[in-house]
Amino acid sequence: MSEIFILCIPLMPLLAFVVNGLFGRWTREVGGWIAFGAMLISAVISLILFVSALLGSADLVLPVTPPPLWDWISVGDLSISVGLHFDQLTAVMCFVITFVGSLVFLYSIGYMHGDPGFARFFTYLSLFAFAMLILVLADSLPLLFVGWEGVGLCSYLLIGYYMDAPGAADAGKKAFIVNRVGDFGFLLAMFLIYKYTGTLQISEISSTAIETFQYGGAAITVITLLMFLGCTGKSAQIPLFIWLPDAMAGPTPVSALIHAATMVTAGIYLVVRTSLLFALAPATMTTMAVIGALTAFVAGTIALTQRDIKKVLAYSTVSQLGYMFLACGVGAFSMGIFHVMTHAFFKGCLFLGAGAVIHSIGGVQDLFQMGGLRKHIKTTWLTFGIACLAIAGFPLTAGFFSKDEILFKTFVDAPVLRIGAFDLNVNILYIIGVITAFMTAIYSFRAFFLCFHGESRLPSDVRSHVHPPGATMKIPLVVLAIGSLFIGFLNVPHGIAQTFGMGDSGAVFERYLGVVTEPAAAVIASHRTEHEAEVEVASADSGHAAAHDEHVFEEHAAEAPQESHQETGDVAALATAAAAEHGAENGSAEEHGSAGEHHSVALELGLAGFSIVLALVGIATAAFLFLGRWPDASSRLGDSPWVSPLRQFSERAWWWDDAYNTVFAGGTWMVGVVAVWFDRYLIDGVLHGVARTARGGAAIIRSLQMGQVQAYAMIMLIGANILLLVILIW
Amino acid sequence: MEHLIPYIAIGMILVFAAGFAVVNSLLGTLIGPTKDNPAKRLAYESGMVPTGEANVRIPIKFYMVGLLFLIFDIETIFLLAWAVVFKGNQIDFASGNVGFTQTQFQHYGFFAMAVFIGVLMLAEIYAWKKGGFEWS
Amino acid sequence: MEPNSITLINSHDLALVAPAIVLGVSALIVLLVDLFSMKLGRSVLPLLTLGGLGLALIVHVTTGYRGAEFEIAFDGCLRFDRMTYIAQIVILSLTLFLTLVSPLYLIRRRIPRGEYYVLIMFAALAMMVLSASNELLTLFINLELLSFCLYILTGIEQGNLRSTEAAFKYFTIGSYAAAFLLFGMTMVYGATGATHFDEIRVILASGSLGGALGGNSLFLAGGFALMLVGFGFKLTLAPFHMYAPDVYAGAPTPVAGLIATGSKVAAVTAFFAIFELMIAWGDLPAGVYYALYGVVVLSIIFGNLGALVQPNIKRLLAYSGVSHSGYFMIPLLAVMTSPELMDKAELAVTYYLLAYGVMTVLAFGVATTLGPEGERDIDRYAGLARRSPVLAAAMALALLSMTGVPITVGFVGKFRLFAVAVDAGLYPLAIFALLASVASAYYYLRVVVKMYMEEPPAEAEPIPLEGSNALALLAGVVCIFLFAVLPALVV
Amino acid sequence: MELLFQGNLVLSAIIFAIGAFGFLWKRNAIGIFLCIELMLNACALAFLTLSQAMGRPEGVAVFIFIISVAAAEAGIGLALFIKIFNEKETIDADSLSMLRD
Repeated sequence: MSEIFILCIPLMPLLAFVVNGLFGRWTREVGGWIAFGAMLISAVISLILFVSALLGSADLVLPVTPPPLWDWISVGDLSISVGLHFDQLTAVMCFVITFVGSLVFLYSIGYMHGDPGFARFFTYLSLFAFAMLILVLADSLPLLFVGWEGVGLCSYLLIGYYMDAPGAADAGKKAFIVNRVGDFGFLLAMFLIYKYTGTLQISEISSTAIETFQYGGAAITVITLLMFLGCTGKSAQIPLFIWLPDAMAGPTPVSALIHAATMVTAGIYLVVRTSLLFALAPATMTTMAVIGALTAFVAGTIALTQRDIKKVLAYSTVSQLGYMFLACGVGAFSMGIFHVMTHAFFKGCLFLGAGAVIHSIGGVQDLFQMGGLRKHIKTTWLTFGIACLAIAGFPLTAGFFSKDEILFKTFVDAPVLRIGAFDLNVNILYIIGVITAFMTAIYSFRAFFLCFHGESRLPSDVRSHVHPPGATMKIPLVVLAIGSLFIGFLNVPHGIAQTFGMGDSGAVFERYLGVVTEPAAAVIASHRTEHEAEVEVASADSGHAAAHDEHVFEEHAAEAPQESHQETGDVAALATAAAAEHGAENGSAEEHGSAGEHHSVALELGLAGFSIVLALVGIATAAFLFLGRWPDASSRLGDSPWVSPLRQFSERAWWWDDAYNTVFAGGTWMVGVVAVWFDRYLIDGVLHGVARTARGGAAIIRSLQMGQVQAYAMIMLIGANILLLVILIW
Repeated sequence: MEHLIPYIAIGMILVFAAGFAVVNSLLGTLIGPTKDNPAKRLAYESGMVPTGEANVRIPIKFYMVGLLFLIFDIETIFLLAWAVVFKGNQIDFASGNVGFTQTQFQHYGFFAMAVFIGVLMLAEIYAWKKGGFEWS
Repeated sequence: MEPNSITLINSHDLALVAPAIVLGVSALIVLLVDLFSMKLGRSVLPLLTLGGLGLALIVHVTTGYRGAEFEIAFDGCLRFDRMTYIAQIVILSLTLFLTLVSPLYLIRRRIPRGEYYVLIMFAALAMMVLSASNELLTLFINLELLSFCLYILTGIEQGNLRSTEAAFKYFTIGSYAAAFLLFGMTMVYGATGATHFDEIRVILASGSLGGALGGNSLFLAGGFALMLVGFGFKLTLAPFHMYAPDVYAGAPTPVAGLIATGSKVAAVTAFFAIFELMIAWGDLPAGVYYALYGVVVLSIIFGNLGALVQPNIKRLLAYSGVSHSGYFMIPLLAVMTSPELMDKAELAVTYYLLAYGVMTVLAFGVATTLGPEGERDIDRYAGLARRSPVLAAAMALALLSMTGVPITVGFVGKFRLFAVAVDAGLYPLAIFALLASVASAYYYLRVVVKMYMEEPPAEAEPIPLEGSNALALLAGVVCIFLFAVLPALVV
Repeated sequence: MELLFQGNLVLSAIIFAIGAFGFLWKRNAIGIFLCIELMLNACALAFLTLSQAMGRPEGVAVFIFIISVAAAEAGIGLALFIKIFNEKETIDADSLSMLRD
């Protein structure tokens, strides 16, 4: 029975797509309701399935795999069928996609009201939902890739939706092409996986992976790095994150659904779906963690100085995606997905709120032209504020639970980074994560205060015409805000749960998703403890450098006088013992648990407290900078480049710029500038360099095309002679 | 070397022809008087004064006819090859190596050539209807 | 040949070439109708052509190849296998498609319709037989028949200098390349003493070349090289592709479509037979592999770079065809390194024949339907989505398929081509081809962006769509999806 | 015979080369076309020679077809040149370079 329901989930948006695509000319505004209705049905089904999966209902035995629909590609021993696979991970993703999706659809009915391309918009949106659901439901990599490219295509179509907007078409194209670079990695990884395992069914890959690939071997490292390249494209990580901020040219509901809640998380989904492969490649895991942390940090600094409210949110999304990859990189796959879920709620709410703001003030997106909107749009103010609290990690909101847990896992499990010969013993990833968390609080509340508080800096003609959003726009905001407040309780960390008398009822989500991530976690755990023990041994036996090879390790284990109790060779026992010893030596953490099962409550509480303090300080900083009354700074107007277009506004608008120049003159501001510079000149520069080379080549090729027959014949003859020479000489 | 015997005659003719031409022109230049005058340099020494350029443009009509001639002419090469084997006299029908009789072979040959000629006829009709044979 | 196996003609052979006979007869009928009928008859011509092509297709599907490994006809001159069978269906369908979209174009451009349809059918006939050729002479004659039809079709437009120039270029370069091909055949004949592929294959496999030139294997290798040059022309492989952009740009659009698709499909099939000969030869010089490798890489580079900044849509499609030809050859390289992949490579190439044919012909079909506007600069496509959503959608789909976006035939096709390369361990080539196809998104998307995200020119009006054109385009669109979702329908 | 065989092949190769290079140098369309004919006929000669040398009949058949193909090619070529001349008043190959990048 559940199989039919599962088939219905992607089928409903497809139906809406077909109806709107074929009859869009006649359905018009009704088309939006059709699309919403279809999405709502999917959402209800997904919600029921998710909840029953979460509660472990006996009626639902996961994973559910409906019989394959048909054979898609079958050549020789390669046989790919179109089949779906529904397990705990899929249930979460389906729930997020359909739930947030239906809210965004509802919101769009109000937002897009009166737009000439109304039906077209909902056609694309339904197609997107379908492709995204295929992506998460696919049971084979090629089918997943179909969804993967499908969402990219829809994203491209929707970014370029406003034909008249300057740069919309370019932004769309940029997004598509950058994503193609990522797809290249994904495709190549797929070919290699097929080459090594002989199958492309995800379940079969996972079941054969451990026998096929050697832990840390070159093959698996290359495969996972290529897959990760695909993920950096889709999920906007360094070095391919440049498309996402530009993608904000699309309509705001699109930004909320595609560029915040769902599509950009496809990369994390892929990593978690193939987590076993990643677990087998420690080098990739480290790369992923480092890239994730760096992206989180860089995007966070850029978000601090952006003026466009959607750009702030876009960079914030990039930053939060970085957290998710950081989580995956340190082996906390379920926490990555949990952050996907909470992020979908609060970032969706932020984007929709920003959309409501933009909608109500007639298209203004510049934060410096807003201010004081609290009085006009109360609901939006409230929901936006709640979402800001969530993203900043205010205690007991969704963001607090997910981000704090990621930071905790990073603190405990972060890989030791090696630079050259020596290890970085400082947990640099955790430090970066914490700094980013602090910045998150600042930039989100900066946007919040600039937008809703203080004096109104709106143009006078707009100020009198602020129209609050309608019911279709308010309901999604409220629902998402409620979600942002409470969804975090799905995964109360153990320590907190125990402290507050909830016993073992904490970490519900982690246990729920554990079924999917278990194999990967097991691999990581066994090898991590092995490695730690090995390091111990190596340090004990000071004559030897750190040994990597298992055999070497065993020799050392036998030799080392302190480790005499490990002669059994049982890796597990060895691991635990070594871990315990390691923990004791460190002193700071009493038990350095491998799978994070028995960590210290005190440590967890301490870190949580630290996070809370950081969030509060961040909010306070934002309030101090952007909420307070500052002396008139008109004398310092002079040199800022954006003065002239803002001249018609009141003098008070200027000291935001001043604040920047004084407060951020030092570190952060510089970092932000450097990051923007990096983005603009280095990344774009590389791209442009490639483009220039290509254009140069094209010019040469075109100059060969002189139009004269004999020139062509000459080239042919030369070619023929070279061909003959090559063949005859070789 | 005996394969070359048939070619000896050809070789002799070649040598003889070349020798004849060379000897005669040599004789002419050696024996004849060499008095040069402008009239001798004209294209025609018959007294007609040439007019216009040497590169006379041949009207397109000539090309058209030439083309049609070329194409239809070349098809006779197939007729020739066909005619040589048409009767089937070279084939040993009695040996049992072939799955047909001489009559069948001839009928088949006739039919095949009829198709060939028929298609050629159509082409000719086409050229005719399109005015390819009209001189104007 | 065994004794008793000599027969004059039999129903088995005739059944296999029945579609070609149907095509030939209907071409002659069209010719006569055009000659002897007055005004009334002219409008019947397309219908007659469609009827002939349709009948040939029906005959082909019903009486043709019956799923055996292969069938031989006419004393081994023709060989029908799975690849030929599908290539012939593709050829007939492509011709049918182009016939459907061209009537209005012909009237607008004042192209003599009788000759046009007759030549189109003869070209289709030549392609059909070419793709089944199993003997050097048969291959050469049909290649030349095909070329002649296309030469005339290219220059069929009266008083259009571009068309005439294109025909001139096509004719001279084509004949030049044909001479190379023929000279290559000479060497192969001289080395092996046979013209039937089946015989040649046996001789090559035996290791002792029996011919007058058999003493020195360089002649055979050189022969294959020169044949590669000749086919390089037909397949627009770099550096033998130079004529393609000019010819496509000058030729009437449906003719350019036929040159780009049908003739390439037939030539790939024929070349595959030659290729099977090559790899049957145990002492094949390694140079052949490197030469082919170089040609493939060069084609992909030239095709993609040439298309990068190309303002003319037909030239863009020509360059894109060059890179696709490069992709076509990738499985052949894979087979050369690991012969056990032969079956897979054949399937991949066969599928790509269909994929390439469908998506390219669809693009040309849209350009034909647009008429004079469709064959110039890409700028003319600005805002096409507003003027004619159907045309824009079809064009966008064709281009996205060429880019290799999933659920289009282009994706499945490239996927299978590259999978063979990876299977054979040709990682650098696979990576290079993948990168190139990633980069190709840039110039294909340029057109899509123009159509969907820019305003149409001020004076532009909505474009009416003829019934037959709409039907053909719809069929093309359906094919792009259908064969991507259910590739099992093909192979 | 051996001498004749090798000589003929060398001759055909030379003729082919003359055609192939002549194609590049000739400016007049008819000249270009003649070079193509040279190349084709070189092939025909080689086929005949090989056929004789090996005592196999295929070469002769190929020869006949090459002749007729060459004739057909001549037909098309000349018709095309007439068309070019009618439209352009010249058949200089260099003047036909309107289609280019």
